[in-house]
Amino acid sequence: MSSITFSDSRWIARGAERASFPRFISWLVPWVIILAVGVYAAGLCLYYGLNQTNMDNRFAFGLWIFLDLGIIALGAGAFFTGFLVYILKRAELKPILNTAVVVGLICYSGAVAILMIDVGQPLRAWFTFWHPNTHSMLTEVTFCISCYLLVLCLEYIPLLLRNRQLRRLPSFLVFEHQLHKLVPVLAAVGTLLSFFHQGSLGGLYGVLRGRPFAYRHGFLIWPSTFFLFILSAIATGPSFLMLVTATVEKVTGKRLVADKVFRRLGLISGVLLAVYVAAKSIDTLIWINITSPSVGFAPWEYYMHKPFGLPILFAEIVLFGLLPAFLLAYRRTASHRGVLLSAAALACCGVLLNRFVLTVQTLALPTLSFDEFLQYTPSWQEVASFGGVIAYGVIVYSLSYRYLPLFSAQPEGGGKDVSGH
Amino acid sequence: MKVSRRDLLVWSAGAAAGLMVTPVPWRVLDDVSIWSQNWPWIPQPARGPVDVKQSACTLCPKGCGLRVRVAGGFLVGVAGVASHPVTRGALCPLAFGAHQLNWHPQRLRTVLHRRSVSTWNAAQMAFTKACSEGPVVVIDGYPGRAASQVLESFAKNRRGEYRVVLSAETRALAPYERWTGVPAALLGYDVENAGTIVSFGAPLLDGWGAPGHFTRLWADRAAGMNDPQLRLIQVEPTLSRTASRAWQWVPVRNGSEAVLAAGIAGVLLEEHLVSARGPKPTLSLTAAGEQTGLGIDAIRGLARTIVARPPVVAIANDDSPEVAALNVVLGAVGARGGIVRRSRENKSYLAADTPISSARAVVIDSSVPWDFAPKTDAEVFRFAAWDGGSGSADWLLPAPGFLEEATDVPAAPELAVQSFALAPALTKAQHEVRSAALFLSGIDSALPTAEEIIHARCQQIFQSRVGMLCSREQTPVSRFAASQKLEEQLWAGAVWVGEPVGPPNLRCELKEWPTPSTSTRGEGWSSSWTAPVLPPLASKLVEESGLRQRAEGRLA
Amino acid sequence: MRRSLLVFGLGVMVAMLAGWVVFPRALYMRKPQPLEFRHKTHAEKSGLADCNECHALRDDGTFAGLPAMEKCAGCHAERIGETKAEATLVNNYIKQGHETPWQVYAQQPPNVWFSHSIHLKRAGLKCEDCHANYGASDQVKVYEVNRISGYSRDIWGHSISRLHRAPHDGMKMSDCEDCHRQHNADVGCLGCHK
Amino acid sequence: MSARYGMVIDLDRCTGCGSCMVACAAENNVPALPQATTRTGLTPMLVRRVSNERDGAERREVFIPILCMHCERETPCVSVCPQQAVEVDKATGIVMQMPQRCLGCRYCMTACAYHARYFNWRDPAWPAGMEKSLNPAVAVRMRGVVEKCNFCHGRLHAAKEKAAAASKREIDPADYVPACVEACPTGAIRFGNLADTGDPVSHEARSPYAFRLLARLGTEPKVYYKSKEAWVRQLAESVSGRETEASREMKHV
Repeated sequence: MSSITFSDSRWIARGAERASFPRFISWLVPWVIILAVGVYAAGLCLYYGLNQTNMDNRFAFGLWIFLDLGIIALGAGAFFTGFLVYILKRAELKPILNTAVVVGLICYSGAVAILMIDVGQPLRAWFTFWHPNTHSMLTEVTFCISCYLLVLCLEYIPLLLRNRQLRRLPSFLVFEHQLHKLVPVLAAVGTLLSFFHQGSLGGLYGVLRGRPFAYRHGFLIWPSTFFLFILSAIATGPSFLMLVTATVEKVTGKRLVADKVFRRLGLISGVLLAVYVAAKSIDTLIWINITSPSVGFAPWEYYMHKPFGLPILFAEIVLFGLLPAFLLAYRRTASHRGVLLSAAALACCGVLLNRFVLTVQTLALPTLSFDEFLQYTPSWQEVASFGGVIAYGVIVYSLSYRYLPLFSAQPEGGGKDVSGH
Repeated sequence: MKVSRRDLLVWSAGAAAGLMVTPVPWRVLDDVSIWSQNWPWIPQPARGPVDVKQSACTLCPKGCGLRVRVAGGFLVGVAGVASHPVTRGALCPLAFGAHQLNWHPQRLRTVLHRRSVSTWNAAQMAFTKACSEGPVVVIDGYPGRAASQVLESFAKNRRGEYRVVLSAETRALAPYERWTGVPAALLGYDVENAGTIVSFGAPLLDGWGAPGHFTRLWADRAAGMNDPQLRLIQVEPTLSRTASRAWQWVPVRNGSEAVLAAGIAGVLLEEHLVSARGPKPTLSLTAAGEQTGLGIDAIRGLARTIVARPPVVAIANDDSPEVAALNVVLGAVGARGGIVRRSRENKSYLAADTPISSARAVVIDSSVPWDFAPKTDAEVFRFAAWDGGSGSADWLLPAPGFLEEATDVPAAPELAVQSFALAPALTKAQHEVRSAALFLSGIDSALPTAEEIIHARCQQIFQSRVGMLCSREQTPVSRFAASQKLEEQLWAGAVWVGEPVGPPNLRCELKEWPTPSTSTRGEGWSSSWTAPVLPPLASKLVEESGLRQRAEGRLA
Repeated sequence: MRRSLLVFGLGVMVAMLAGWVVFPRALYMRKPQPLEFRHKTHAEKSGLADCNECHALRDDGTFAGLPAMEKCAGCHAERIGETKAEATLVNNYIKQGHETPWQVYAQQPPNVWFSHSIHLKRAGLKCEDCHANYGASDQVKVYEVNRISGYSRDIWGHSISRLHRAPHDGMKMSDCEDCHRQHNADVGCLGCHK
Repeated sequence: MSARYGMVIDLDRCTGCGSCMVACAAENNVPALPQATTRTGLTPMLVRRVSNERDGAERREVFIPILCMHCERETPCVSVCPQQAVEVDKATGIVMQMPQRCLGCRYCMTACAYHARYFNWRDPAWPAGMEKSLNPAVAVRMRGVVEKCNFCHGRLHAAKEKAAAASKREIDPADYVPACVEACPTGAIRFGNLADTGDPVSHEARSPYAFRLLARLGTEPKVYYKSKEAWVRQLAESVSGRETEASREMKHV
């Protein structure tokens, strides 16, 4: 054990070359600090209550809910890649599968952590499981997210067990192989769960009859936002994976994934994004012309308050929708790595903007004719815990990258055989 | 045999698995959330029976009827008395939080001498000493009570002065005292019979007179009606609560209310819109139209509207001779629906804000508005239940708080008839308190006690055989067999209401129009009644809703 | 492999022991009652057989709960009998004018509103239906308080698993609900919560 | 048998004194915290001051008491609560908020169009000794839960108990009057059973001058307002439904 303090080479996959241990530590330090501050801020909120935030009775949801919706949308790459690889048998995407799992795990665990701070009475949060209200979208979200988090852990374990040291324990190896047989099943289950909670996260707002800006008619029991959220999530998930991988490549200065994988991801992302934009546009038209007027709200009302003017709607649909969709799908543009990545970035911004609008603008807008338009700026505690989650993500990913064979396609020591195929 | 690390791992795995099928995790989870529902640091109300008792509010000189919930000797809720002949179940917003006032952080709990802790004995000695050196001035904020009589006779016995801080409503009646000779404290407005009320800045719907007296009248006869039986015209520079709800709002330039009164009077006389002969204002109509910013036609129109529905009465916010003169022109003085005399007795008061000369001691009763500070070099003994912070008194003496002492309740300042009620004490102070009256009778044993005086009042009412005793049902005083019964019913919350004084009610002599008055409230303290502190729940009206603003001891 | 199974099983055993035997004892703290009180004696000797004699309803329908001191003083103004409890009652409480600080077994938390009048007069329940036949007991039973939640043990009931409980064992919300469901008397949350 | 309690608030009679707000807070043991602001305060009953946006003698103002509207149909806050801390009581139609069940996710607050729900941002506290003045009929809530108007359920309890003590099935309507109704000095707030056509309140609710805020959302609120002034009745609509400077200029855009 003590050897770790000098070098952790025993833990790194054979042959895979990694930065020196001190260098790695120096990379971690700033993130650890951010995480520490975040944990402190979260502690304040848990100990003194939510008066530590700048939320109020009108702005009952704030930065944190936006964060939850955002990272869960971006984490969608996890289940979607699993779905593509194991259900649709797209073997070429295998290389990024592990990354997908880690990213997914990070996003979902981060989201759940933030949710636990965000509720006023975390000690009673389990009531949702004991006295669930089956009509509530939030119940659906809670159940699915917690189950899916479990699935992700199960998917993460075999990866974890492939660490060089852990593999030394024979029973673990057995366990890992058993688990690995499970993975396709897990992927299937994960897909199902994810479809539902991505959707119900959208439903969360679509059902708000009292907030005509968010309220949508729907099919069956689900408002249209339910389906829009699924679409936008699976459309941007791959893009986010691309970004993550690219960033890792930048940081480590290594080629980890072949360009064709990138282009494939881009294509998927682009096509889906196009579909999403189409759906979103139709939905918007229906909402402007039917849904909103039917409850007595003329659509122009929503856009008469700066900064939430029509440009935002435009940006959402064209700048962050149509444009990246084209760039990602069109082979000429997609063949440029730079273009591809910036398009992916645009797509991710798009989904974030969409979540932002739905969480913040919905609450900022007046409903009663004598309400005022409200604004809210998060307190440092909110921002810090937000940063904490990001830092947590970076740290977990860095550790995983260093000690686990994330990119089985890598020409790294035993990469192939480790993957068990 | 040797235990390996692996064994430990397996063992704890087993233990963990086993624990899951024991109550431990589940009971802990359950009990912890139950704990979060009963956090020990969250105060919870006491268990036990709740009694409902009747009393009267003594926070200000309006004396609204109270229905108070009492649990374990503590006040736990306040409501109005629907059967109350004057307030008819209404209270001011502050009263609904008054039961918490006795626990207010600013509650005065010990005797303070120049802001440092002292004792009652020290205060008593200091006061006797000061009295021996020279005359004493006793200042009362709530005249007409039994306690007031104790204060007054003490001052008389010492050849001192008994002075009174009159409420804004009473001060607005001061001009008529000058012209009729009847004390302002015995005058009132016969609003019940008015057809049109022109308010010159008086907050008729916002704390003027007894809450619920005028507001309820307005709600029943004026609210929301296109052609109401009672026309409320509000003359005020800003859109106050009253102005916003009035039948008509007349936005005049700041401070030009008196001018408008003159202007209207001018039109009335010039166009012979009134039968009564009154003094002609010196001011020209053009000048009035200019200074008020309304213009001539508006004033003419206003004058015609006013007389369209008699009887008419003008109500000023404070001592304003012009508005009073307008009433003379309108013939509202001593007339039905106008300014009437409440009682035949004749009792006038020395206003508190005339400078005090050559007194050695000044006693200020706890009923005196906190922001009243007499200009004097005498030693000031200020009684107060709550410490309003600033204030120049040498001695601060803790007085009984809300419903901590029994007292009687005379008529509210604006009433057209006499009324009398009793306010029993419903709770005990948690520290040693003394009212000014008790303190003084401790020094001058010859003084009558408040109990004796109240007893005498009841006797007097019983013997007069005048008026009604109003509780759930109304009983003429003449029906009572014994004064005892009457007094019992009064202690139980019944209210005695007298009869209107028949004509000739008032005779008013006014030859020429009063010379334009400068602002009448010069003494540097606010005109309306102010409490030293507001109930904590007032924050609902101010900080938590923005409905009103805080202005020391008052709601603006 | 067999060895690990053995070790695993050992772990399970220990956990079971801790969870089912040690934990229930550790969870509750015993609090002594201030006095030795015999319902039986009062019922038989003093003709207070009817619960209402001491645990009465007030005129407004509210339940008085444990009798106030003056009720006891009615008979115990001076010592009757020679027991130590008698002495403490008379000297420490009645003479001093203090209420006896009883620990109330069936005490519900402040957020619960329970109307005895409704259950007695409208639903026609008997005291024993909820409080068992405690009125006939011959001594005060030990009062146990939950260290975490601060509730009396009678609320959860004495069976830690709540699986096969004696009748009247437990006064949790779920117990109220069961009874209400059986008599389809659904009252909603604020029907019973303050 | 099953009542539908509701209110009719005559805005023409309201002088905006705020007695209802204080009486409500006192009845329901709502704390007055020094740190509370207009955005973080607890005002289950809230009087808002609204003008017709005109100037000079033209200007009119009205005071609008806002409380939980106890929506009857598709009650937004009920369907969203993940753990059944909110429910519409079958017997009374009251929308009940259950603080001890609430986990403080505040989803119901985002669902309410009237902003009539309030979150306990901090633990309630009173100056030393003042806890003795709390109303025994209502439990104090703790930090981290949502609360709102329950139509003074403490008073409903008392009424039920009184009825039971007299072995009566139905409560006497005179025994069940919410604090704000009792407190209103002008009798502007009327409370009654909308399901009972004989009840004066249900009669008033059907008056041509009666209206409900944002009725077009289709949630059937049970709190009605009443005014003879047209511009006041227009306030019921959303901004676009109401003729204001803002709306006029926006329509030109």
